[in-house]
Amino acid sequence: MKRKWQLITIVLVLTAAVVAVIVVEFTSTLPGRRPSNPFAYDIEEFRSVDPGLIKWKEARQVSIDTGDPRAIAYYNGKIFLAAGNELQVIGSDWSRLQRKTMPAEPSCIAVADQGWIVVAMGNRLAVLDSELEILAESDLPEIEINITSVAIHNNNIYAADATGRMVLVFNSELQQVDEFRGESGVSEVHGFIVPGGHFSLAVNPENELWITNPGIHSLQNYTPSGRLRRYIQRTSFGIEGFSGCCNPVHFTFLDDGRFVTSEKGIIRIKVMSESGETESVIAPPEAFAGGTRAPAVAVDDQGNVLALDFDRKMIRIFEPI
Amino acid sequence: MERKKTKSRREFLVSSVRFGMVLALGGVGGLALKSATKDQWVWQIDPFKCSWCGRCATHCVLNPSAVKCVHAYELCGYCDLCGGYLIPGHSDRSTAAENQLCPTAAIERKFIEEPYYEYKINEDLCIGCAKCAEGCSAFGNGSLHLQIMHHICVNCNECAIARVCPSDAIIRVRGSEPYLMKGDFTADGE
Amino acid sequence: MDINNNIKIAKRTAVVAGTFCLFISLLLLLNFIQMKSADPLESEVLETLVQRLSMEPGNEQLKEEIRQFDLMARKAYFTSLWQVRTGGYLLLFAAVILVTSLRIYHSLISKIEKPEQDEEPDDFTARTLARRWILSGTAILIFLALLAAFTLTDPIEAYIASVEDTEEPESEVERIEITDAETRTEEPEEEEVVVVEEIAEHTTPEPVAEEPEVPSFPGESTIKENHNALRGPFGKGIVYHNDLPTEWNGESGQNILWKVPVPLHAFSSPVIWDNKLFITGADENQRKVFCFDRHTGDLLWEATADNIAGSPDTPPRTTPDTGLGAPSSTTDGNAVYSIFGTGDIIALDMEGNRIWAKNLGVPDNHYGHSSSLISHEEKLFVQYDDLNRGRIVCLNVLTGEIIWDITRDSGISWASPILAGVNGNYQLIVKGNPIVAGYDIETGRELWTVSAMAGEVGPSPAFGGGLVYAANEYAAMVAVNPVSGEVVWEDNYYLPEVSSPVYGNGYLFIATTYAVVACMDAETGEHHWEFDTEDIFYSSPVVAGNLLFVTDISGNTYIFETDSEPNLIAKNILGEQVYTTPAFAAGRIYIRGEENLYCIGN
Amino acid sequence: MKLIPLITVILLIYTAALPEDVLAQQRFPAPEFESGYELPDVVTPEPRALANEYADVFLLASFLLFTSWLVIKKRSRKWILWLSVFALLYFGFIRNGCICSVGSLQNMTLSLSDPVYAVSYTVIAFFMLPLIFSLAYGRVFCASACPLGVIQDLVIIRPAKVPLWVQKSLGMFPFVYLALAILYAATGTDFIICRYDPFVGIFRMGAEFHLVILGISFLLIGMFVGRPYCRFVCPYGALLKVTSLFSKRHLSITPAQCIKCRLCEDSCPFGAIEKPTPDKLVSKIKQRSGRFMLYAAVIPLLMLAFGLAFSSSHIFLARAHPDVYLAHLLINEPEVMQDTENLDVQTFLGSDRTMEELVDSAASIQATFRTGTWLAGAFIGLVAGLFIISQYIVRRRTVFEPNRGDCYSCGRCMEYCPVEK
Repeated sequence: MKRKWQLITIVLVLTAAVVAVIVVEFTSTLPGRRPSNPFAYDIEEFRSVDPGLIKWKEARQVSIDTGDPRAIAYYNGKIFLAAGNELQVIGSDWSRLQRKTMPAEPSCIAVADQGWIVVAMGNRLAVLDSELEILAESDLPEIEINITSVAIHNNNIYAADATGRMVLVFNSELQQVDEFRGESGVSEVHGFIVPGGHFSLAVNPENELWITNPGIHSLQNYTPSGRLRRYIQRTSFGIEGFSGCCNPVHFTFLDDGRFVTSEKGIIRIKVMSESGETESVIAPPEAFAGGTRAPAVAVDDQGNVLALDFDRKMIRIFEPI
Repeated sequence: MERKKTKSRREFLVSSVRFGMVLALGGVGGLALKSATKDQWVWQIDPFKCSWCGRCATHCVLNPSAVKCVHAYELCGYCDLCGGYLIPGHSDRSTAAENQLCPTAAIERKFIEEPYYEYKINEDLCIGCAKCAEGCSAFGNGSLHLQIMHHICVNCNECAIARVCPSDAIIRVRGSEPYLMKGDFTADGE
Repeated sequence: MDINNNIKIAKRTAVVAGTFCLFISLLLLLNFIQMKSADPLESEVLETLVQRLSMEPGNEQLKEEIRQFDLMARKAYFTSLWQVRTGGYLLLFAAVILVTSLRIYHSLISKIEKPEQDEEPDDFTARTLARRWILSGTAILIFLALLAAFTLTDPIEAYIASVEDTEEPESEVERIEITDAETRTEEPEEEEVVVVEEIAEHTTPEPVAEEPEVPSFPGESTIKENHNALRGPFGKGIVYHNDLPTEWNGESGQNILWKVPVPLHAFSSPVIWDNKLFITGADENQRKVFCFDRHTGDLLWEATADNIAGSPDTPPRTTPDTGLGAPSSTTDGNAVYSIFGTGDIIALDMEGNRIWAKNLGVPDNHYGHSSSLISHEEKLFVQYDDLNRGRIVCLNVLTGEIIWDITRDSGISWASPILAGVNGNYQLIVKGNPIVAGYDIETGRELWTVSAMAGEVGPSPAFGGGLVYAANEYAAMVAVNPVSGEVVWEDNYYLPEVSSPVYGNGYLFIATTYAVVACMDAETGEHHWEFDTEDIFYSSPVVAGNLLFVTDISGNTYIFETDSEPNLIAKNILGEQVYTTPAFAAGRIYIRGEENLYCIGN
Repeated sequence: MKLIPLITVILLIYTAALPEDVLAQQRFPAPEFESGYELPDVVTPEPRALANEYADVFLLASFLLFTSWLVIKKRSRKWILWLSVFALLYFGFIRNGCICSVGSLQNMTLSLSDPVYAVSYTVIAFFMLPLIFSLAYGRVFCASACPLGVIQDLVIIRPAKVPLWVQKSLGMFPFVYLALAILYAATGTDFIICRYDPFVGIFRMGAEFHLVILGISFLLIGMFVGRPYCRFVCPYGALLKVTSLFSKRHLSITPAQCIKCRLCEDSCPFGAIEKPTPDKLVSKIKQRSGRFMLYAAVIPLLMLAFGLAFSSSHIFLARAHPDVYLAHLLINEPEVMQDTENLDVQTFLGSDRTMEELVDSAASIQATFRTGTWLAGAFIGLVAGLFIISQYIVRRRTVFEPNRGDCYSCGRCMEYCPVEK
């Protein structure tokens, strides 16, 4: 009889153990009740920005109701926007003045002082006049070309080819006149390294041609013939520089020649002095929560920064405080 | 006599119930056959949904996990400053332990040529914690990512990681295409 | 003596193995606790050391310390893994020995000792107890369920209610929409027509008023002006044009306005919207959609269905009489939708730009997929039967997303769906083997089904005079009331194999593969007449006004009056083989032959 | 686990395009190396070959066939034992206990309830074969093909006799478990049978801690109570029990005429041997035939009561679904959104899903549960009713024979029968 009760006790205890284990396991794996990540990699500290540095505020968001936005440029009171396979011209009152369907999806736009517009579409280029008439159009000879940025400098068109890691130079008839790979005698400055498919160039108010060398987190100034003149290089995980594969992704200039840079990975837009110091932050990473792509940037006549948010399909306007 | 009668009645009842069950079983099987596939199903991680929560390392029924980091080399920038290899705030870009992000030192860094470095995963050491994948996605191209390695995975009927995955990144895929490697599984285009 | 000895051995083995088991379990438990409490890989010590290093980056001694510690930690981790694995095997081994020796021990002593006999309640008491316990168990279960119900209120309902009350918090950021400079006064549809003509004439890129963002869908009257699907509007085989040419000759060129070679062969039929005519073509290597100016025959654009996710590298095997391009496209004026035998489905805008494309899964079809598309507003219907199951998929025309996807109680077929207006709503009428059924276009719910078909079902259903007609060779011809699902009449004398039946002015017409055109009474099924022709029919007959157009595979088009007598108006020769169904527009007939596309008009 | 979304996602990957930025990034060419370095190949080992899966099915079928022969014709406990050891080694330790027939029940359920979820032919075979054999020859699957059953069978050392009433009343639990397992599988919530499969941790030689504890506890219980999981938990066993009750042929204790020597009486560790019916019992039951009618009439009421009770607790049961739980959590405790350590909440907040979508999904799951719990409740009510009225059914039995529902065809009793020798 004693044995029997012993047995019953053992069985009951074990059964209780089984039930307890199941209940504990079940409740501890409910969503929101699960343990946190033991291997947490805290990149939050790199995402947070000293509020004192944020000297810009977001004033407006303009939603783009047509196709996927792809590129933005600003010239003389007008916004040039590539959306879907269209080129659109948008006036200062946010009315759409003109629109034109391009033969392929535009990838980047540049507008020059004469009012002519250069649109790159992957491996093709087109020159349009202010009425959006196509003046010249080119199929570039090699298919292995991916133009990620164009700029107009001294009446020549400079196109950054991210696949070939070189800058192609065309005249206004779209005949290729030159190309260069950014190699120079300076030992620590390598030719263009484009590890992530983002390669950008722009002309500053002093009419200098600046090109990114994103693999080494550098902004480089070249002569029109492709000779390196000077550069700034800032590699850092923090706000003071650029990090990762391919940054900055896009950049442009404020009227006084300071850089506006846009970065991927930890998405942020910031202002850098000509000597490469981070001066202020236009948009901290929180502004792009959930986004994945570095916004394209342009600067308008009032010195506001227009950021093209690809994920949310809108133009976001940041004003200095 | 009466016994026999009840017995035969009973037998008739039993066999008709049995026949009904056979029919029901056949029906269920037939219905299931309609949506059945020849292929087997295996678990795999959709790298585009992965949020690097670290549960692949802690919740797999195997220890160490069947989830390993893989490297899609064609996406890698071969950078010197690798967000998946170096800890933030590293003192220099060397292979020294104090600079390595990987808790088990499973990433091997190899100099190729100026300025390129190769990063290779040592599968035996990798525990699938996703630290490097998170770093690579935050700072780099996202070429380091997690996959379930099928020579290790026991292909549970219900994947213990999938149950706790916060971003539903673990899905069943056909056994004939068991990997969702970045760089080759989105063969779509314009 | 011997037994006692064995008992002793078994007992001792059991004791040793048991102790060993306990010992290993204890070690494993210790290991587990240790790993839980201090994971060597994520040790805080290492973290603080690294943090210190970032303060004093040059400290070589600190670096050395970190390296040492890191090495130790990893060693500890991998050692513990090894311990768990080895411990597990040892434990298993010991457990096997323990169990075996215990079993032997017990089997030996049970022969000596008599197992103690417990007082058992008798059977009847046991049954009573069991009944009571089951009853109390059920009571407890019900009680627990009710307890759970009463202690837990559904937060979802309350939440949904509260969300409806609260408004979105206003953002500080001003939100703007881009507006168009010109304001529109006219209806977009009419405007579109004007614009197209302008561009055709001048080619000045006038600032064009933009299309509405969500395209408006054409109404019934607009659809009737066009030929938007296989067998015309709604796929019924009835077209709404009266001034059609009745005489032509493809060999002499009489009434042939233009004739262009078909760029890529396929068995799909042309569809028309406004000035555009669409056909598809396909072979092993390419799947294409072609758009022609239907007035001039100029090829306006062509688009290739490639680079589609899920599309097979090698297309499925098909027979030459079906191929990969058998299904016809459909269009709603905003876009043209095409499907191919690979399962690729593609939506192109009227300029040939891809809107979306997807693969519905490679069809398992021994001839090749051939069901044509049809759409209604934002829904695109795909009859997607294959050897695995009968299936209908409804896609969103704007995005290609699946709206509904149903499996039907039928097998493979090659027929195409049609839309029938029943009681003010549209029903999707779909054939299959062995069913004819009507589906609610909103949900895909099966509204009625009649099982009357058999074999390989090719002809599409017809609709007219309030009845649905379905016929198939080796099966039957049925007329079904789509409201009640009742079979009104049934016949099995004239049955088509490929060509679909058509309703016209109270008659039902059938073109067979034994070269007979037959006319029946649509209401009763009474046979009116039959007409022997020279060749067999693949192309489906089409009714326009009081005329019936039907083309045999030699390319001869017979035109009859829709009457109870066989009044042959004309027999026109095209001069090449025709497997497709012609498309009709005001004053024009478009026929896709094996080689050429013809425009016929006076 | 959200099975249904998981599976639809696969289809999406096959059909839909990914965001273009992803593509743009993906397509990017690697650097050109001057040193002639070539990109290494990524090693992606193939999963287990399909042929092996079919071999498993074949093996299972052979096991069942062989066991049936051993049970019915050869009547050898020893052979059954050795066969079962082999089954344990193969299906348990080598194949890691996955997939087994017990778990396949859920795959089948999900495939019937979710048209997008596809099962493989192997799974269907694993589900069907034991049931078919059970209809033909009784629970031969439990005897020597099911690794879960075998491992318990092997550790039986000193089987205690479980009182009849305990066995009868606890015997209802597998049906409750079955109803819950089907409910959760059909709603795409979870595969609870797999989740709490006690022996899989042992088969894999290491698993999560709780699974090991579960397994060891069951084995320890199993030393004194024969096959505790099979008898009081296993939901697939519940199905087998029903099919086996109507099996065509079945193991018999004696090869010929029972001589009522009572030698086999205590041989069964599972209490599955029916003794000759005492006349007293028959007369007592006969007196209470009114009760039988009463309880039979009560069954619909029981079904209704259970259906009502269960469906009123559908929200509680639906909380096992991660979507529902997360929605409830976020509504009831909005402060968790500030908890940066809470991975699930943070991942949800960072994802594309909006709160509305989550709440909608949760609401629709709850609606499914409302119907599901009604059905599950009614089923449990029916089973309870049948269990109760079965207490008033008695068959006049003059010999010792196995209870077809409870017998695992292990063959122990055959050893004791003197008629054999």
